[in-house]
Amino acid sequence: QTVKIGIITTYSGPTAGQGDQLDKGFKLYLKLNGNKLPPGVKVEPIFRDDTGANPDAAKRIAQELIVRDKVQFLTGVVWTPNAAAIAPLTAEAKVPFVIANAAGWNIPRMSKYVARVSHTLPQSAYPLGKWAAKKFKRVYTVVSDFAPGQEAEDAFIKGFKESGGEIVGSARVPLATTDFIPYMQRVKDAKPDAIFAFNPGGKQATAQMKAYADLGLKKAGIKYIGTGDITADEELQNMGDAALGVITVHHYSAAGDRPANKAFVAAYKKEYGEKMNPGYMAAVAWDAMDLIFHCIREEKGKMDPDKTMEIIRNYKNPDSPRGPIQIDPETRDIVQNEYLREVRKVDGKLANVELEVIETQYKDPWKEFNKPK
Amino acid sequence: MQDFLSSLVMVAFHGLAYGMILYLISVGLSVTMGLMGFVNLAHGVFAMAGGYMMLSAMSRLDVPFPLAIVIAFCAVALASMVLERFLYSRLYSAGELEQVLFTIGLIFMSVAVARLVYGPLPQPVHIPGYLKGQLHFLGRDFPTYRVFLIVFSVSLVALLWFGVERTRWGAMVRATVDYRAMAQSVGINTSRLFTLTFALGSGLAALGGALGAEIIAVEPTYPFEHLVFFLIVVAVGGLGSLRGPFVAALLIGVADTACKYWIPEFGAFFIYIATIAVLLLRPEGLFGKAT
Amino acid sequence: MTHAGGYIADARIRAAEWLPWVFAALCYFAAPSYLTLGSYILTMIIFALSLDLILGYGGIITLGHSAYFGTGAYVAGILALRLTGEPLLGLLAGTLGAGLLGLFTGLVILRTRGLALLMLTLAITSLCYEVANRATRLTGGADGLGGFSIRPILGLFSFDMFGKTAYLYCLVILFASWWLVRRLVYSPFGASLTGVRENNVRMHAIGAPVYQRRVVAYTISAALAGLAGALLTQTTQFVGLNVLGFELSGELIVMLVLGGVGRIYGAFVGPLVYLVAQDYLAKRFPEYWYFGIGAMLVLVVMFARGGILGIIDAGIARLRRGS
Amino acid sequence: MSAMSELLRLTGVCAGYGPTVVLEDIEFALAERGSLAVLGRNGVGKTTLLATIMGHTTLHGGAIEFRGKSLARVPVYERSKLGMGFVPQGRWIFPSLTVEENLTVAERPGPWTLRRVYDLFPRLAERRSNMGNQISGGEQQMLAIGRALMGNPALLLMDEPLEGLAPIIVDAILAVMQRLIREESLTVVLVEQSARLALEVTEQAMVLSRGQVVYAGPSAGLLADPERLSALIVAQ
Amino acid sequence: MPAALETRRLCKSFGALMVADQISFRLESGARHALIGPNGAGKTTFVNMLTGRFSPTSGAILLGGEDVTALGQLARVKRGLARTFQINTLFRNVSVVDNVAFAVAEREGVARRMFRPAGSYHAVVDESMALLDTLGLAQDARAVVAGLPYGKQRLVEIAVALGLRPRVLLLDEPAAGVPTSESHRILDVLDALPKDMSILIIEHDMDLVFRFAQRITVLAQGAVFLEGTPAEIAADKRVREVYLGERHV
Ligand SMILES: Nc1ncnc2c1ncn2[C@@H]1O[C@H](COP(=O)(O)OP(=O)(O)OP(=O)(O)O)[C@@H](O)[C@H]1O
Ligand SMILES: Nc1ncnc2c1ncn2[C@@H]1O[C@H](COP(=O)(O)OP(=O)(O)OP(=O)(O)O)[C@@H](O)[C@H]1O
Ligand SMILES: [Mg+2]
Ligand SMILES: [Mg+2]
Repeated sequence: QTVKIGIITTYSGPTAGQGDQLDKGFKLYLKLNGNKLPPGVKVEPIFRDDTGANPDAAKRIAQELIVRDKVQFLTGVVWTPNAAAIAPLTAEAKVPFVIANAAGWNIPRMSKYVARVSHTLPQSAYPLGKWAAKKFKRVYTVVSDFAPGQEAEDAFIKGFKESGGEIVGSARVPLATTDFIPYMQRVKDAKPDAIFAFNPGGKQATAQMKAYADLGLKKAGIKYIGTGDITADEELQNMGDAALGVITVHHYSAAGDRPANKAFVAAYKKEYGEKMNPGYMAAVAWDAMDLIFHCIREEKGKMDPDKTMEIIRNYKNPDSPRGPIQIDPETRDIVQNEYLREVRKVDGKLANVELEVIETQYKDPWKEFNKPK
Repeated sequence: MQDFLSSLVMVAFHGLAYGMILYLISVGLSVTMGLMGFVNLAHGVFAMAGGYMMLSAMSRLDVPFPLAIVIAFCAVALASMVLERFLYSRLYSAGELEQVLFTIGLIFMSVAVARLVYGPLPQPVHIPGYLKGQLHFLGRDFPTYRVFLIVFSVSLVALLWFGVERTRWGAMVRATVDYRAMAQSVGINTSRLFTLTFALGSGLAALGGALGAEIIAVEPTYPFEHLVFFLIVVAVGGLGSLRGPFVAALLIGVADTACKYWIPEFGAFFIYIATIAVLLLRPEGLFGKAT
Repeated sequence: MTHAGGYIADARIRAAEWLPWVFAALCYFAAPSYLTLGSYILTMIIFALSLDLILGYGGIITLGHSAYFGTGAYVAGILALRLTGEPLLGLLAGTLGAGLLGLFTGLVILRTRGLALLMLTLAITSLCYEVANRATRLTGGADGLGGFSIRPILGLFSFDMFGKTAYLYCLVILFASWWLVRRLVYSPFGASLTGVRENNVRMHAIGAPVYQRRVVAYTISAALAGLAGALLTQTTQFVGLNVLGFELSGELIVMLVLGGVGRIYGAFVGPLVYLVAQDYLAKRFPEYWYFGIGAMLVLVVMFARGGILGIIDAGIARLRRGS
Repeated sequence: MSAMSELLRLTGVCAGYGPTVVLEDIEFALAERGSLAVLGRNGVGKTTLLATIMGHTTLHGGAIEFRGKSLARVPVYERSKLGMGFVPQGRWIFPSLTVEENLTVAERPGPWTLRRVYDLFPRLAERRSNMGNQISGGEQQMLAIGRALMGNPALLLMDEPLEGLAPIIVDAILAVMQRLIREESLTVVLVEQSARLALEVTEQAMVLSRGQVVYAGPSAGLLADPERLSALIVAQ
Repeated sequence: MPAALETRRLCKSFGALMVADQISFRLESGARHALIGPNGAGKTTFVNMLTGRFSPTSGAILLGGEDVTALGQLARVKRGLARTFQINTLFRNVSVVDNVAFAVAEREGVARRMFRPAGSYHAVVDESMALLDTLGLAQDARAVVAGLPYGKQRLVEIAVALGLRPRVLLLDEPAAGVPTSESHRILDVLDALPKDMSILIIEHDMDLVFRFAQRITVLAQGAVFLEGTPAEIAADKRVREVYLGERHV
């Protein structure tokens, strides 16, 4: 009995770094747990490259995986538009689709066969907004100008304003920007108490952090806060000391001191090198694969899509690297803890140290606000 | 008013610094594409190589920053000579479409190689302590590294101007592009001239890639991602001129910064609208020669 | 086998020209699980044909043809989402929309040539991209535009998951496009495009309205690109921002030049070879397939001028000389 | 003709473009201070002959010697440095260089300087900062000749250098040419459409037909026998 | 009767350089007129203004009595004005017959047609072939222009202009690059042109000029220096000084 898993991530193009995180998480899981299956059941992963935010390619690949390779699972997908293009297909073909990143809040609604183990942006930005209102009066928001940025901005502002904060300005930065200086200068001139940032991580995160430092915003007493993307673990070491003291809310940190996470990080470093830190996407990919394996074990390798979805809807893992997680049976979206973190030095290296659990077993708030009529 | 003035100063400064980075990286392209007439879309490959060379030299060999820059320049210039001899030189007489195909092929290959060697993530840059922090003058803070970039680029443009535009060398390259056979007939060793010129262009790209690494992250897809900007600088500046790209980079840098600062909603549109406007009014670019 | 028009060219369809169609039909039966890739290739062939018209015959180098492809794609998508999922209407709307954009932009930019024109096309695409990114309400922005369905073609053939209908649909549209482009190339208009490409100064001197010819050609080409875009929307039932990206334009040029420029069938061979190679390599080496594609391009340029068809020509010529 | 003063010798030269052979078995020798007129109808290979001496074509057989040294492996630019100057048919003025740059780019030390070229062609001095393609056809021709002179050649290869020039300029150039041959030991190979003109100013003449030499001998002989001349040239 | 072509006080300068200085000139209909003058006198520039390639700084151009100064090249061609170029300006990678057919097709207004194959416009093809035949180029009709010897290319240059069936033909050094022994071919061609076609020829080949022209205008430094019959020009001392030199004509 062989169960085929179609894995679609981004291996080439400017966002290959993010696909790489997913890839590493998947492969690590497969390497360590690939044999923990009922006797006679094997798993065959098929890795495919969608080259970035390229929905038609993603859809084509998914279609081929379904039609030609006859996969029983689809997973991966960094990009929301790619996931959105694939989702209708999964309904038609009845192939469970476990999203390991694409965070557009609306995706799971598109098909009954979609479940998501990653996150949505409101899930971290909204509680951060509520928290920030307790600490700061005036906040400036700077987000990347694409859908996730807009979602993060909306959610943060909603949370922040509801709790009495004042937004002194908002800027949206084109996605291709390498130089954040003009935007950060604007922030500096507005003299807010804090700046809320969202960017797609990677070099954008570093560039914004550098601009924050170079312009002396920190010296001017402007606090830097945001979703976990701005201090993603895989990129954090590139940012230098400028990042110290940055506050973020997110569902995963490589510095988390849960035993499950320690084991995960240790395994990751062993596999990919001492210098490598798993980012949140690697952790999610790990969980996604765990979920799939869970299903395979439950069904003993004889996969039935509807049964699989049933299992997925009731999936709970008290011991994921990011703490306890579960799938919300109603929305098929993730329920997880959100942590308040601060960048500090641990053993001479920068780390997102978890300060507190800001929300426990937290659902995506946005679906609550936008309930289908 | 005070506020406005001080933001004016900051916009001018940051715009200048940003423009200088654009210039540093693009000036090499105005040598290979502008002077030599080779549609070298793979220009970014040499810039990327320069960045990687510098970073490797610093992190693996513990070479100090200035030396690492020199190494990057020399290594890339040398490597590009080999490439020129074996590959590029065969395509001077080919059509521009063939050159496009070839250089895109080169980009593809180099992207894969860079990924294999350095992985998909951007490389961390550690500039030396004396270039970190801020310089304080005019009652304002100016990031030291950007001040350094400005000074460096201005010296470079002066050097290039006297070294290239004012000597017979530039004329010889242009003559070779016009009529290669005739250029040889007046005693120009065209293949050696082109090899050296190409090496200079690539070396300059490497210099730009290395010095700009702090601001424009070095990663495998670098040659693709910034191509549009290099092309814009060269086209707006005007082919065949070395001052053109300088002025163009400067204008683009300052105007782009100003636009992002004052009307951030249009941040993404500005550069394209400006390009369209300039090229409609002056198709040959700001400093290009009308033909 | 070049297809240059002109007044002494033989415009009759040669036997070999039926080969692609036979091949395409064979593929339908021989490789049923590759039909989605097949549809995509057919779509890109239409797109490449549209580029060949202005690049190969008109001598206009553009890095911005995706502006029209993308416009066609979005028009078809928005139409399907808001008004009707009728496919032929969608194709028509996409074609017209892109043609109009082609006309307006062409009127503005075609007064220039060379690098300036290249950069103008590039800037226009980038602008369109940013506009689409911003106009979230209409286009869905970076999340893409989905959630629409396309009605059965002529009310008879509905799109299936295996891509059978889509493949045949694309094939029929490609056939129509090919026929059109071929007529155009061999027509006096096509000949005069050659004249514009060959010698602009002389063309003016014989009283040809050069600018007007270029605009007309550009508009037709843009409309054809829009048709391809609309086709992509309908066969994938989703539109992403990447259809407007300059990367797509670049890839298109690569495909066309790889096949061979200014010879109609270069637009067939190029996308086929490029996309099949990409599909194969990306499967084998998801991280490094770029290298293989790059090496292929470099080798083709090194060993022949005129792309793959140029190599074939050279080979045939050698055989003839040998015998 | 002593071997000492021999400047150029072609023996059994076959040459052409790529695989196609245009010239067959060309033989001639030219002494220092010599002058040779090359005549023939359109397309017989006159241009190809000059291009072959300069090194622009593919040499399929035979030998070219310059000052007794074989040129077989000498690249074009070295030939220029050895003392060969070239005025190509069609002028090949560098359009992206100014008039003055067109001259200086070819400059090599010797009696010919920018000054002297400007003295010879005052029009060029007036147009010194025009681009190469912004001057009249005749001015381009002057520039092509001036450019060749700037290299201070010992052997001047001129392919229809008088085309498009006003008669008075033609006279001036021919006079200068003859003076140079006499006084500065220049050697000239001249391709010229007007056979009479060419024969008047040269010592030797050669008539080509379909890539082969059909006449080689003193110019005066042909000049005196117009009948024979037209028979030679028209014969194809 | 209005002149076929006339200019009134035509001026043109490139920057500080005055290339046309108040040129008032008449080309009578059916005339065989030559324009000569030193290199750089402004002859080509004058032709370029007549055809509309350059616009004059001031002055007026009249074609058959109609002021065409403000019209573009296209409109002037439509009114029967055609030219050849001093330096070959042909469709080099195209067959000889296509070179001519492009012009014929433009004249006939078929060049914008998009559906029928070009080859099916037999009138265009036949006319082009016939034209080539009269110029002795019939054998080369299918050859690509770039492969022809220069002299033949000069003839193609003329053929393309004739393909427009002009009423006024401007020839810029048609014999340049053609051996003297063969320039009679060009002369024959010109002689055979319809008598009502008005022709202005620029040439430095004095044999040709004096055999062909009925009137000659001498241009020097952008201004009309002298105009007269060939005999008058040949006899004029100043013309010898600035242009002809001591050559016998
Ligand atoms: N680049 C080339 N490639 C191939 N064949 C050529 C090339 N140039 C010229 N030929 C051919 O070589 C032959 C000789 O041409 P060449 O130009 O030497 O003649 P020519 O005597 O100089 O004629 P003209 O009087 O027209 O200048 C001609 O048949 C011509 O078609
Ligand atoms: N684009 C230009 N810019 C500046 N000067 C120019 C330009 N074109 C031509 N000239 C100058 O204008 C003058 C007239 O040129 P034109 O070509 O009309 O001369 P011409 O009488 O045809 O000479 P020729 O007999 O040599 O062909 C020349 O001196 C030339 O240098
Ligand atoms: Mg010749
Ligand atoms: Mg002239």
